[in-house]
Amino acid sequence: MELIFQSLINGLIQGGFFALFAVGLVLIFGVMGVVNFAHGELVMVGAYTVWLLHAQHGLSYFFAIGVAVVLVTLIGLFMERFLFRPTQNDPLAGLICSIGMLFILQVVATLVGGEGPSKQVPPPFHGTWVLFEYLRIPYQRIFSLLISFFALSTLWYFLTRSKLGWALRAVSLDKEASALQGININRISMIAIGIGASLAGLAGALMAPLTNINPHMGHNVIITAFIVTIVGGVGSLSGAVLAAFLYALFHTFVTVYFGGTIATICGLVLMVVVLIVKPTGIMGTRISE
Amino acid sequence: MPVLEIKNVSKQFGGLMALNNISFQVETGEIRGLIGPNGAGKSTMFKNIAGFYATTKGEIVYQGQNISGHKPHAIAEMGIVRTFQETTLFQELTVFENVLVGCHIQARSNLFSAIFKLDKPRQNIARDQVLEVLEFMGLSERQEQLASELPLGSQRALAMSIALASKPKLMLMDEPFAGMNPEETLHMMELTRKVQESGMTIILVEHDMKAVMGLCDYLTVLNFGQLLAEGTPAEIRNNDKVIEAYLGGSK
Amino acid sequence: MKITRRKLIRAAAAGTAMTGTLGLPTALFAGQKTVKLGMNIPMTGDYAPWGLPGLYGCQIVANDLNAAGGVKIGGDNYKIEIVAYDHAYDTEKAVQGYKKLVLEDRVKMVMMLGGSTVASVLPWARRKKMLTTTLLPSDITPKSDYLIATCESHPLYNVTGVEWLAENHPEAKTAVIVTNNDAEYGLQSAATYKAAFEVAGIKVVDVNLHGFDITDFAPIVSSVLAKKPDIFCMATSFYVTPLMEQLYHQGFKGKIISCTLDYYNEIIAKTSKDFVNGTIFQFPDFDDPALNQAGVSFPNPADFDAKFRKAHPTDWSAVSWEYPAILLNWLEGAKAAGSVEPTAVLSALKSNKNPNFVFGEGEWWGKDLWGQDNALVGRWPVVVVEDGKARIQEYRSVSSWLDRNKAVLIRHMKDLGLRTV
Amino acid sequence: MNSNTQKIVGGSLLLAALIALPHFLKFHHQDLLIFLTINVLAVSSYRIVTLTGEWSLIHAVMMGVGGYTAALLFKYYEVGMWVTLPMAGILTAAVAALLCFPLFRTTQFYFLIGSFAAGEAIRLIWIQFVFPFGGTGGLSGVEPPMVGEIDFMESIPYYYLALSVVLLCLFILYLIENSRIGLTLHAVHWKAALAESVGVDTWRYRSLAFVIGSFFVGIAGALKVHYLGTITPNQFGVGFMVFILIWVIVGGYNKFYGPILGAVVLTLFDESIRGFAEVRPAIYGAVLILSILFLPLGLESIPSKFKAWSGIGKERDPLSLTDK
Repeated sequence: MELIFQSLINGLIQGGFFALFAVGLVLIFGVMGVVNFAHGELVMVGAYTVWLLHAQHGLSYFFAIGVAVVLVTLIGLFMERFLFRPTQNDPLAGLICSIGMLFILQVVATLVGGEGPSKQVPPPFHGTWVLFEYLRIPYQRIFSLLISFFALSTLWYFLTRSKLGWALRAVSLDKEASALQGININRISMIAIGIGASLAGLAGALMAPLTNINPHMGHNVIITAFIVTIVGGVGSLSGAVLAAFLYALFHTFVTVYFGGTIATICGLVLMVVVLIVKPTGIMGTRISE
Repeated sequence: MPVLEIKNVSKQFGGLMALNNISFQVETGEIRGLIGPNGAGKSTMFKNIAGFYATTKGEIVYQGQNISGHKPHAIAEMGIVRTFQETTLFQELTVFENVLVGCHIQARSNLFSAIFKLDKPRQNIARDQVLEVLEFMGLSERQEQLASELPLGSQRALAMSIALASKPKLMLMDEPFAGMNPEETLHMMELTRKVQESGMTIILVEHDMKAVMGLCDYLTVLNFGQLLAEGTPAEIRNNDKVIEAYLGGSK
Repeated sequence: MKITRRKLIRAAAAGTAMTGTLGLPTALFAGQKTVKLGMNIPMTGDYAPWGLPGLYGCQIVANDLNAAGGVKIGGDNYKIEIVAYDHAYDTEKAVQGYKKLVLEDRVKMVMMLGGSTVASVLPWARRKKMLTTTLLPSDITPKSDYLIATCESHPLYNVTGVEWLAENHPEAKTAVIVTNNDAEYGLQSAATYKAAFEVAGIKVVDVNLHGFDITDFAPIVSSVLAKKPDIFCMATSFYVTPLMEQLYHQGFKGKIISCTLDYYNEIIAKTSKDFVNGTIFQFPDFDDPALNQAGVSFPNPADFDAKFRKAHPTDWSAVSWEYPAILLNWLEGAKAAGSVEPTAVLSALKSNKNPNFVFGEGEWWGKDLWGQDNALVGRWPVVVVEDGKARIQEYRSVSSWLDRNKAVLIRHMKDLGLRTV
Repeated sequence: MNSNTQKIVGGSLLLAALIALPHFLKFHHQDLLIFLTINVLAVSSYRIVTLTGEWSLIHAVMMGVGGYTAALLFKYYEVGMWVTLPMAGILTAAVAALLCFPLFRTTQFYFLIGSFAAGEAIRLIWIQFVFPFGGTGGLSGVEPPMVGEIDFMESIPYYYLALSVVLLCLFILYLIENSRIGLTLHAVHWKAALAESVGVDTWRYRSLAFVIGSFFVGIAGALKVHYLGTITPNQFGVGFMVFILIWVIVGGYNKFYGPILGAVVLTLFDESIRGFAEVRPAIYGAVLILSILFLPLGLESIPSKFKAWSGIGKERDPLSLTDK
């Protein structure tokens, strides 16, 4: 029983991270039609920034988070302007460019951090909130969960309540019709990747004190993000958030009872099944060609 | 005996009824025009017949066999072939190769014979057939040109050649005259008639009323997914309901 | 620091010889011969932490030996040259690197990390009669005549920690084991721990084998702690830090035992000194006074430790001294053989029934488990963190444990599907 | 001059060069040559999959399926390379055929992601099930054959063996591409709906291309494992898949020899920047991006670009069906 509660909490916290980076991936794909393979590396850059500024140079954790978000956003904007925009008529070219970017970001991380072991960031929030003897949540995780909720609600508010958010959703539904209505597609693409990248940077910054930081950490992130995206529905942001939490809980429980690799295999198989049975995902409505 | 019978066919997209309980028959050897204002459901009807859409309700009976729900390639094998609304060709291939692809049903081969070239006799027959079709459609001189380099009129002729190469019994032509100048239209009408004379049944969707009236033996008029009227061009021209629909629809 | 390191890698990867003679007049070495020793190791990628620090360590040892005028082998004076090839833990590159070192650079020994990269060069070791070393004795097969494991007895040394734990904390009766599920590192270690616990009368209540795709250890730790164990055992060296962190957060109060506790200062920073204190593992710091005891064959460990940390402040790990220890073993064999030729060195090493092991006298072992007595085992230190510093508690004999309990070990190896003879 | 004679002379010269090549190389470069030869088969077989316009991300894993098949057959049934080689192809093709049912219900982006997921799942199965796949450490002890006096463990004999197998496979792939089937595959790529309207079963042809590609990459996997002696799941991960993609795209995927050109040039390039150790992937990444942005048709398009620029005249490579 305690184990179930503890796993529930663990799953929810994971879900927050999953949602942060999956939403970004969905947004970028929805608006620009590009599968950003370097999305995991954006998370990695966020984590490295916190390691470098906070753990190595002793700057404030909050300041480091801010820099991570800004830096990753800038990288995202760079990718949009110089990689995805010139190749916008060929989704495959965009994907390949993002793979190229992935290599470059990994090497930059290696150069910054060296070839040594995985980097560690001491948690800024020490201590654990003990509910019962076997139900404990480290303050660091509570902080991360709160921030992810806050970021996701802000995004939701922006998308549903602002004119720009409306335009963004319009573009992801129908690019051509939106262009005809006078929406500046390039500007919307910039905003989409800006939001997507900043969320990825935030996810990385929040994960930094909780995980092994190394140049290759993006690999697991992107697999998770793909699964969440497909299960949630490629065009659907709310689907992605829902799928992120569901998948996190699923993965946590399968990990507890059957082991981590089995959990990932199950996730991948689940994804293939969803692709076949309902390619639009659990919440998606768009009909694929 | 009718070659094609549409029996109470309906097609629904979400809440929208694109075709509502439509029935008509097409006789062997005729040129049938399928007309109606924008959004009447003509193209949807075509896609249903050719298997690109699955019918929601009703039957499409071809030569006595219900074909609704079959895949497009299976329907093509039975002898129904369609051309596309916009010029749809293999732009990257030459005229000759385009038509060669059209011979798929007769000339396809399996892996083994493809590797060991056992299908050579069959491929040679296909080649001859391609030359024949090109000759027939007046494209012989252009056979080495890339499809994308052809003028519009020849591109339409090529689209028809691809369809012809599969030796269909029934050809569905989706707006074959769209965007053509009067001269090209006339040439295309001639070709269409020539194809009909070779024993083919043709159904065409077209907006160019002049061409439709001049070419078709019989017309079926759709409006808002409903069957509005049927008759010879002369009858349709004087049908009040049709006139009203056209005036109301397109002003 | 970073720049020098990068230059080093570049130089090493380009196959440039790196010797300790830099800055010394070459005339001093007139008439001196050079013996090349190869390192075919990962210097980039995920596995670099198990290769690169070893290269640094060997360079320090070779520099010292060369600076002292070289080494005398069979009447000749040799200087030692380390030639390194980066295989990035890729089997294709490992084969290429091996051939380059053996056939082109003409090295007299190839030091490797272990696992699949060693397996892929074994046929060539046999064919070219090339002395090859590994840090994983489990790479030894009945046919691997030229492969020896003279330093790290992974995972056999784990038994000493468990023995010590059982003697000093008899109240701890149950244990859980967590490790990554690979046959090269994790499973070997898990089987050894299971055997050691069984012999010590400690009940293993859960074994959790996880993959390399884990990003969050919270669920794993929750699931094993639900069994309420007295001992938490980490048989892996890959994920010690995040596991320790989770143990800390989930309030584990029992004993912790692990193969390695590399970079334990970072773990203390993530948790607390009090929490890490008392953790039992197997790899001493080399400034540990207990290493100056009689019997330890590594020359002047404290000096080595200081030199290493000065040149590479953040890179000290278990392998920092293991590759150098192998180099020193080789030197002993070469001196005994009076030759640097691989076969001569090998037979000199093997014919010595009790050669010097890094922590004292050792014996050749392995036939019962892997088919050949090509692993050197001896006594091994039990290390415990005291007041935030790793300190050797005592040395215990791996060989005597094996003499008594090898049947148990073999059974547990078989249980986990591992190769035995 | 007769173009056929030209082809024969050119081909013979190339063959002679390929045969002579290893004798001029250092030992470890001979190994590189063997791996390159095998990788050429990997990219060429990938090309046939992409002919229908579907980019799969499972090709590297399919190579692993071939490799594991050969290794398992060798280890557990003690059959030699002459059996494992064709069996690797057949079994990989069979696995591919099974995967067609789910995967080809999707196209484009969905297929890309679906194939990626299926591939990762297979790879994780190799990792998870230590018996029989050996886990992360994989399998070892697979040997090349001995034929009389010829010892295929040595690089040069094995190179000739691999070269013969690869050339034979390339020849078959070339025949397929230039047959009726190849034409249909092109047609499916360019206008699937039009192809369907004249009776082409696009699902069947997409699957066919995938199965053929998998067959040949399975053989490539077996060739690799017999030379290396070991096989691990990580050899066939996303990393290697990305390399295949890079080779194909940088080489150019519009012509048969484009991917081969890409593999050869980039392997040479990679070896030449070995000295840069850890920054190598970044150089690779930059080359990839630059080639997408400035040379979208790949290296193979350089000659025709040059010709167009120098005014020799426009050139198009006609499908050989119209040659006669």
